[in-house]
Amino acid sequence: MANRYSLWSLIKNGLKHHESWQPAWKSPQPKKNYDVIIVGGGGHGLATAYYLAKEHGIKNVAVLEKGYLGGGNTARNTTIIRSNYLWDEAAHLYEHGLKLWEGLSQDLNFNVMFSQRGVMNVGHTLQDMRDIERRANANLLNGVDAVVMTPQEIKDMVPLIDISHRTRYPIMGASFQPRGGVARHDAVAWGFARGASELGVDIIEQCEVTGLIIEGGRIKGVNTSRGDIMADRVGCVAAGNSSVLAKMAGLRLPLESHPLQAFVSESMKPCIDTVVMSNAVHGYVSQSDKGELVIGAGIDSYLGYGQRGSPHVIEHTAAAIIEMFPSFSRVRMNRQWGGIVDVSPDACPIISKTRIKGLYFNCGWGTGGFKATPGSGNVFAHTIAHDDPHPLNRAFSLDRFATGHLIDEHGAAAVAH
Amino acid sequence: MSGYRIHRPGERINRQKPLSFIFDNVQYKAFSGDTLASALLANGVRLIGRSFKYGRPRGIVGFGAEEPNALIQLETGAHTVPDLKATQVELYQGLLAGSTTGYPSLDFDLKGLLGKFGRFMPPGFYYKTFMEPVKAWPFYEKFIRKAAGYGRAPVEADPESYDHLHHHIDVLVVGGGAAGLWAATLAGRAGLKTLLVDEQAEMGGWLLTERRSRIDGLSGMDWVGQRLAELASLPNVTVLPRTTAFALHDLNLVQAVELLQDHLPLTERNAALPRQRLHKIRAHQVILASGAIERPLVFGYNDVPGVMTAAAGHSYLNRYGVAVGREVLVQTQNDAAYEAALDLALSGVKVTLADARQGGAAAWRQQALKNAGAELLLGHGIAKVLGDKSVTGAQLVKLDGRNNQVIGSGPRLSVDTVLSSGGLTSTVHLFCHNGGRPVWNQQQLSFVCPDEGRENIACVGAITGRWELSDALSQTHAAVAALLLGHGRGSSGKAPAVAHEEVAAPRAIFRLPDGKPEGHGAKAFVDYQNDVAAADIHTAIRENYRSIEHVKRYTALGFGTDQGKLSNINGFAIAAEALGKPIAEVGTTTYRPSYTPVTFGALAGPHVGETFDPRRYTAIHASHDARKAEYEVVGQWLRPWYFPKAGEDLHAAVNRECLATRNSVGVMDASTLGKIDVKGPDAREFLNRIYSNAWSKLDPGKCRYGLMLDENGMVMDDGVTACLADDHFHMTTTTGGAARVYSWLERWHQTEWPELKVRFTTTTDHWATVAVVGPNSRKVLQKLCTDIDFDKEAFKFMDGRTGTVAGLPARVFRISFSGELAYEINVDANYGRYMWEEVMKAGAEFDITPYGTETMHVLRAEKGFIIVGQDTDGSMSPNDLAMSWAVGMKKPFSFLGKRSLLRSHTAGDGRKQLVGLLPLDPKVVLAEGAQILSNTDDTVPAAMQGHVTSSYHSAFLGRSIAMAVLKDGSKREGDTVFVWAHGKSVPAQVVSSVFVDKEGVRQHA
Amino acid sequence: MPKQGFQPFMESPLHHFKLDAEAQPRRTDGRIWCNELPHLGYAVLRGDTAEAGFAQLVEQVTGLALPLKAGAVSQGPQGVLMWTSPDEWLLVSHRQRLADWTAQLDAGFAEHKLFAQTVDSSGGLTLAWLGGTEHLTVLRHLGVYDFESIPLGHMVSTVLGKATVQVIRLDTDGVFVVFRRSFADYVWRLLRRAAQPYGFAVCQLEARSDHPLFAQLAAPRPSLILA
Amino acid sequence: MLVITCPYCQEAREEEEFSYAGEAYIARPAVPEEVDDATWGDYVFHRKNPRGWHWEQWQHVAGCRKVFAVKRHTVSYEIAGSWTLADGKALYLEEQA
Ligand SMILES: Cc1cc2nc3c(=O)[nH]c(=O)nc-3n(C[C@H](O)[C@H](O)[C@H](O)COP(=O)(O)OP(=O)(O)OC[C@H]3O[C@@H](n4cnc5c(N)ncnc54)[C@H](O)[C@@H]3O)c2cc1C
Ligand SMILES: NC(=O)c1ccc[n+]([C@@H]2O[C@H](COP(=O)([O-])OP(=O)(O)OC[C@H]3O[C@@H](n4cnc5c(N)ncnc54)[C@H](O)[C@@H]3O)[C@@H](O)[C@H]2O)c1
Ligand SMILES: Cc1cc2nc3c(=O)[nH]c(=O)nc-3n(C[C@H](O)[C@H](O)[C@H](O)COP(=O)(O)O)c2cc1C
Ligand SMILES: [Zn+2]
Repeated sequence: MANRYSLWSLIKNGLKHHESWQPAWKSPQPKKNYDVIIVGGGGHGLATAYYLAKEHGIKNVAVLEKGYLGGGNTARNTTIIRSNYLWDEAAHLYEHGLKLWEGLSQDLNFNVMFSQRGVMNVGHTLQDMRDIERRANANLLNGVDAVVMTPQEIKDMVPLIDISHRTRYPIMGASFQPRGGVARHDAVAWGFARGASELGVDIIEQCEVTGLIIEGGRIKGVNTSRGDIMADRVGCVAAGNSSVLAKMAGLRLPLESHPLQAFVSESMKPCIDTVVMSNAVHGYVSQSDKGELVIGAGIDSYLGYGQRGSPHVIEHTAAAIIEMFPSFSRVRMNRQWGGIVDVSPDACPIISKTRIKGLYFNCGWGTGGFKATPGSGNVFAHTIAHDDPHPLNRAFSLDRFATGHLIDEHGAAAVAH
Repeated sequence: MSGYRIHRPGERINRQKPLSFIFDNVQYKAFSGDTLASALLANGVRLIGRSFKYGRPRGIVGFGAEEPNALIQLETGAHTVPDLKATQVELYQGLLAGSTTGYPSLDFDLKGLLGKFGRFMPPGFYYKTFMEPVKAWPFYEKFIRKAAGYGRAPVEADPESYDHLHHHIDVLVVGGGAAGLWAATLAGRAGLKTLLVDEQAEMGGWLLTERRSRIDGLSGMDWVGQRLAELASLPNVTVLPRTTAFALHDLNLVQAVELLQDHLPLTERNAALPRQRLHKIRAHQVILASGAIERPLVFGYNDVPGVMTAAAGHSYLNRYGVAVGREVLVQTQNDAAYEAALDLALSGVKVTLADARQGGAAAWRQQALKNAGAELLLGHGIAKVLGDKSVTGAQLVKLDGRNNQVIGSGPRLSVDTVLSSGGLTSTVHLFCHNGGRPVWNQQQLSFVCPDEGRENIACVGAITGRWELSDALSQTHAAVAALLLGHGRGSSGKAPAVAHEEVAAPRAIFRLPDGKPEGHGAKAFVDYQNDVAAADIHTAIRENYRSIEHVKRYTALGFGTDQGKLSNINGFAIAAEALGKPIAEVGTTTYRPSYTPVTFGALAGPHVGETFDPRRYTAIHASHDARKAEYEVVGQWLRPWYFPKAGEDLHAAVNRECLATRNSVGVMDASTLGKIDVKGPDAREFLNRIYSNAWSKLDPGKCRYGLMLDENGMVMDDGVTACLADDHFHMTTTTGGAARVYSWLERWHQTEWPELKVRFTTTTDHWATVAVVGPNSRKVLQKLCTDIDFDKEAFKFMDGRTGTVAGLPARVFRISFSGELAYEINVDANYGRYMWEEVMKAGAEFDITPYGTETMHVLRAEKGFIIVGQDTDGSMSPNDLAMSWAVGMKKPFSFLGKRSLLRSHTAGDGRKQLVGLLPLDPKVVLAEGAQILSNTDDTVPAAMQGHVTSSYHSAFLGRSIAMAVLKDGSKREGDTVFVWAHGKSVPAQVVSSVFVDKEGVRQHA
Repeated sequence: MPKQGFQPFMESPLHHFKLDAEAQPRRTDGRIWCNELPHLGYAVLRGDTAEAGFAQLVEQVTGLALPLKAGAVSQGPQGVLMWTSPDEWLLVSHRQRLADWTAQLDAGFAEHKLFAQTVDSSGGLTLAWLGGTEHLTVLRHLGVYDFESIPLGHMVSTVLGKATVQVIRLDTDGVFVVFRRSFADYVWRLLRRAAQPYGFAVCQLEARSDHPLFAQLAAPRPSLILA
Repeated sequence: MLVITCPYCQEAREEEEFSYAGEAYIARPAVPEEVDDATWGDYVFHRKNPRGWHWEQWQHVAGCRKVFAVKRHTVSYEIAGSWTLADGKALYLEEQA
């Protein structure tokens, strides 16, 4: 790598007043023709391009991003990473992603600050505990780490949590995935962009795809705000905007785009060392390396492409956090924001070919796709390169909505993450 | 020690009310009316914190919401609050505060030592290192985390309360400066329901600081007094100080938080009152008068304690009677800072003013300053500040008049304080919260709100870039008059008269040059809180983080608890320069709530503790309490889980309850089941469509179990529905599904089949339901009821009757969720507990035993009955549950979910089906949630066959039983499978899921 | 205290707060005064206003004109009839009278073959009165609706916290809040919490023969109703 | 937070009184057994999900419990109007034509 990062590079550049750093990624003018176009410069799109170049030798690739790189949901998620999904297909897909996370900083030579501080899902009812047991056992048999914890063990790990019976929904236990954790969201996009760019991928920002050029049932290219760009394979990785792209191809997707909100507190000294999530009281929280509590809300009920939601959703989330952490009542919210999540009927992604030859979609990650970023890009690259799904994403094709072979993760994913 | 008290006419502190407070274990004196910041400065305290990245000494920079450095911890124990800005903390007697940074001490900080290597910590340095060796990251991270963060989270539950208040008003005015006060006056006079909020303890805004202007011939604060008196006299106007509008949402919904008691000593707070109140204001019209905030200039070592904004120095002097130094250098590029310099000079402070402009301010200002004894250096800028923990001097350079360049060296001044002013930045935040965009104004050098505002949002005063009071007020008057006209109301009065003063244009300079390439000279800070220096922005752009959002995210510019109130414009300007683009094209980052941080407590308001979520109780609850029930949370309900007798645990109690019920009679409160009255000539047809089974032939007086599917063909609810009359049904649903089903019925009826004449009314709360279960249940009922024939032929299983039980009108259904002879008695819930107690009395001779949900679960599992949500998970079709008998595939109308059952996968093989399991060792109770394997030697990833959904010890059978879903389960009866949980596997045999009374003799008894 | 023995006793949804023990004569101070009107009769009335004879029958039986406008309330000394939806009304009266009415109504509906019905909800609902100068402010603490805008003689169906309630405003003295039995504990706690800054007191409620709702508290106390 | 006018209560009310009830005027196949799996799947799962104007249903759960149609913009959240399902359908069909 021309511009390798290390402690030595920091010292060397420091001595040169940081004037010799190279661009992390290049911003070339778009070419007329590419082998593959990836629409959407979020984490998933960039990862797809990176693995196309790295693992499939397809380097004549463009990533087209309508705004700034990583400015979609990648910029606005609560960064929870875990693979403890219930159903085999989902567990294997997310575990594939988690394994990639485990070597990602080194692979990309970009520290994405993947922090395996563990993810805890607390249960408040007998049924929650049954579900926790079921999921933990399924995880263990799928090779995914899982522990079931008692309230006292929870308290030992998260001293500020209230396990008393004063609360409306007393905590009965939790599942815990030690290998889960959080990462620095922006760094993931930048790291993949840098890696892909290094391998020859063209990363083109401020380039909105406004139409898909289709002839005789085959994709030929795309219309963009910067002119037409041709390619006979196009992968759409546009998260909340996937339905808009599908419409350009005359397709409908089983997706609804909803606002999903999050907020952060002011920065504080370390006070929780893991990720705590609760389905029943509907809130989740972790603390970033910078010290702010990162808190996610539930989705707003209505469709929304506005990157903003309704304030009562945030108020409810604050109440949920206080229900679990009564002392956080005096902590303050510094900033709130929203994203657009593409929710699928079974809370599982769609990684699929379409009836238009050469047109692929990777979407439907909804409230929980950040954790899949490397895994998703990896299998999607395979799907595009071979025009055939990777074994890990075969079950996530569009045809499941016709056959009825849904992979219903709703139970395991009732709150957004 | 630099700051000191100095008497100022019109100061806002009360010298008659001295106070004392403690900061970092030292006691200091102050006055009522001080903020913590003014009091610290008055006591000469400068070093307040250490910077985020480099641990550099930091002091107070601002005087209000904009403060980036002085983040303190207030109070201790349960009352502690992290990260308050000292500039916004009103002082009270006995206040206890401390710094939040500095390890081991504020004075000697380890990070400060590390920070000396700051040149090796460019923006994003952590992305570039700490990668090797892989295993060391957790170790590095621990230090990174420790080094970050300001205050400490409280560890005790919050002892104070919060509430919400909703407003529906005509006009909300945000900001009580000159512009806001005048806007509120006009709206109030026009008779509009008006609310004026200001974050500060006192109204007046900049007039609290500025003393020279005369408005309508009055001094600024006299005019403010006049306004407040008038507003107080108008019944349609409410004025709320200490109230920050922190978010503006769609359709003018503004959230504002009022600090009701934070300014009071802890001992004087009224426990009956909330600490803070969240106002949720729907205003037809919002008038934003949130003013402007002065930004500093960016120059070398501009972060040494003692460097502040000119507006801060000015405010401390005039509002709090605190001179921030004895020898003060004021650096400016505009006229306004001359006012600060002038007032300081007039107060006896030695003042030097350096103006980046060659020509300086309007002539009259220069003259006034000179007359006051100050020294004036035109065409000068600070190259760097001298001093370490406090300013000791400054090195100046001569500036080129046009280009941002150094043309010669300047004097080295010995001063103890540096004030700087880079012009004003309009407070546009709320305007932009839901999509509004500020516009760059090159004359005023600020992003401002457009004069025309937005739909139903008017912008007045400094928020529009009107820096001169006369302009601000005349613009306010015109804008509000136009708005009132739009409401069909005239405005009364003329615009307040303020003399217009001549002003020289400010210079478009943000970063003062020091003659060296960026990055080579002294660090010049843009964002103090996140230690973002001017060079960092250049580095980011060099690395292709060119979008302003990338600059923000890569450097953390504006990411702090001040949200870049001082730093953003400077950062954008420096980025613009590095990009070679005009600032207007670079644009701003996105403004988001909160304007200033707001407590989670205020957001949650009353929805915490016992009112976090409704606790729903049945009418019989007091009886359960009296019998010492343990409760289970089911949805929002509290249901008795089991009724332990002295010394019993769950299992002992449940065994006893089960046996009592199977052998004699038990009683359960079933009131939480959803109940819906379904009536109309088309009720039957409707039920046919909504349930999977058939309803056409159910006679009045009969009950039937029904399954409800979603359109995906999966079971979503179940329950027994009784036919009361040909057109009238009493439907029951699961406890948790009641609201969903009720809505489901309404939606299908209204959207899809409005032609069907049927209506639904929820009666869940109306009926209290007592289930009397067991072989002796008939006898109990017979004792209580004379007008219903309980003979087994007259009142059969799945029959329903209305009659009188214990003297009360009742609906009695002979239905059974246990496989026993059983009746459910429904009475008006006001009589629910009476009925329960009558049943208990009548059953006493049979040792009638109350039981809870756990026993209910065991009894129904013994009989193989499912519980939706426990044995199903949204992926089970009726066939999967071995309940195809409840699917009327031949019904004429294609009921909900039917078509989905025919899809290739749903109808195919290999699905999981409900079965019974008997552990080979009858003493072993399988774990619920255990997974099922076909072989013991399966390796990971193992081929899971299904899982255990329900599992109990059956006291009646004297062994364990379980229900499970198993791949192709219906074909595997007799197989042995291995039930796996947490590494241990237990063999079990696949059996039918009916364990007790397969023939149904008991329930038909 | 509930009477034991053979006499059936009734318990209203708020009985566990033992409000009677706390109740005091109402004073005119700044406080919020509140109490439950227990054991009233409630029926949901459903019907189609387009069907000839429906409105007439209702008025004939109850003496209350069927309100046709959203939120309108018909009042008489025998009770109130409120619009809650275009085909739905809530009838509140003395329990015994309500039982008589609904029996007559249902018989009438059957006789005239009307697509109409009554559903007894007496066990499922309760009603609290909330008075004092700041009584609307208390509601403003809890609900999003613009309570001050409710015209006298109207009601609104809305939310307080997470509970659906109906707020009936007949005069400026106070409001009546109708809520479901299983949410009663929650609603009462919320009201008490919101009223706390103003002072909260439970007042004795007396039957007032001229009042559409207070009149319903009059003797005979609800006795056994045989339907 | 949205403000929605209920055509039955004839008043603008806050979002908290309503529950969102999905895309409006999705046609259920008249004879489901006669359509293929793909068509049925399309009806059950696939949605327009437009970025722009959207015809959707809301139920006034805390009020009159009626379901009605709303035409709302999914980016600006502006509401063009709300109608009873029947009234809205005529407009909707006119627009689609
Ligand atoms: C508040 C919130 C919290 C979340 N929390 C978590 C969490 O804790 N854990 C987790 O795993 N997931 C979480 N998620 C979900 C996660 O963020 C997403 O699933 C994931 O980031 C999706 O990544 P992406 O790269 O597909 O999408 P994005 O990052 O949204 O990228 C899509 C890109 O496509 C671009 N685009 C769209 N249309 C066009 C077009 N026509 N032309 C060109 N470009 C286009 C967009 O601008 C965007 O940059 C959360 C989401 C939100 C909103
Ligand atoms: N030199 C300076 O530093 C300075 C600063 C501000 C205003 N001024 C001048 O003062 C004159 C009057 O200006 P104005 O009335 O437009 O502004 P102002 O600054 O005097 O008043 C604005 C008020 O709004 C309050 N505020 C801001 N955001 C708020 C929020 N979100 N919620 C509640 N309160 C909030 C502020 O605390 C302040 O009291 C103008 O001439 C202006 O140029 C000068
Ligand atoms: C994990 C995470 C942590 C964040 N922490 C902060 C923070 O400490 N300070 C801050 O101002 N914003 C923080 N943000 C929010 C961003 O500033 C921003 O609001 C978000 O990325 C959405 O972008 P937008 O507001 O520009 O639309 C954080 C965002 C994420 C996803
Ligand atoms: Zn309505």
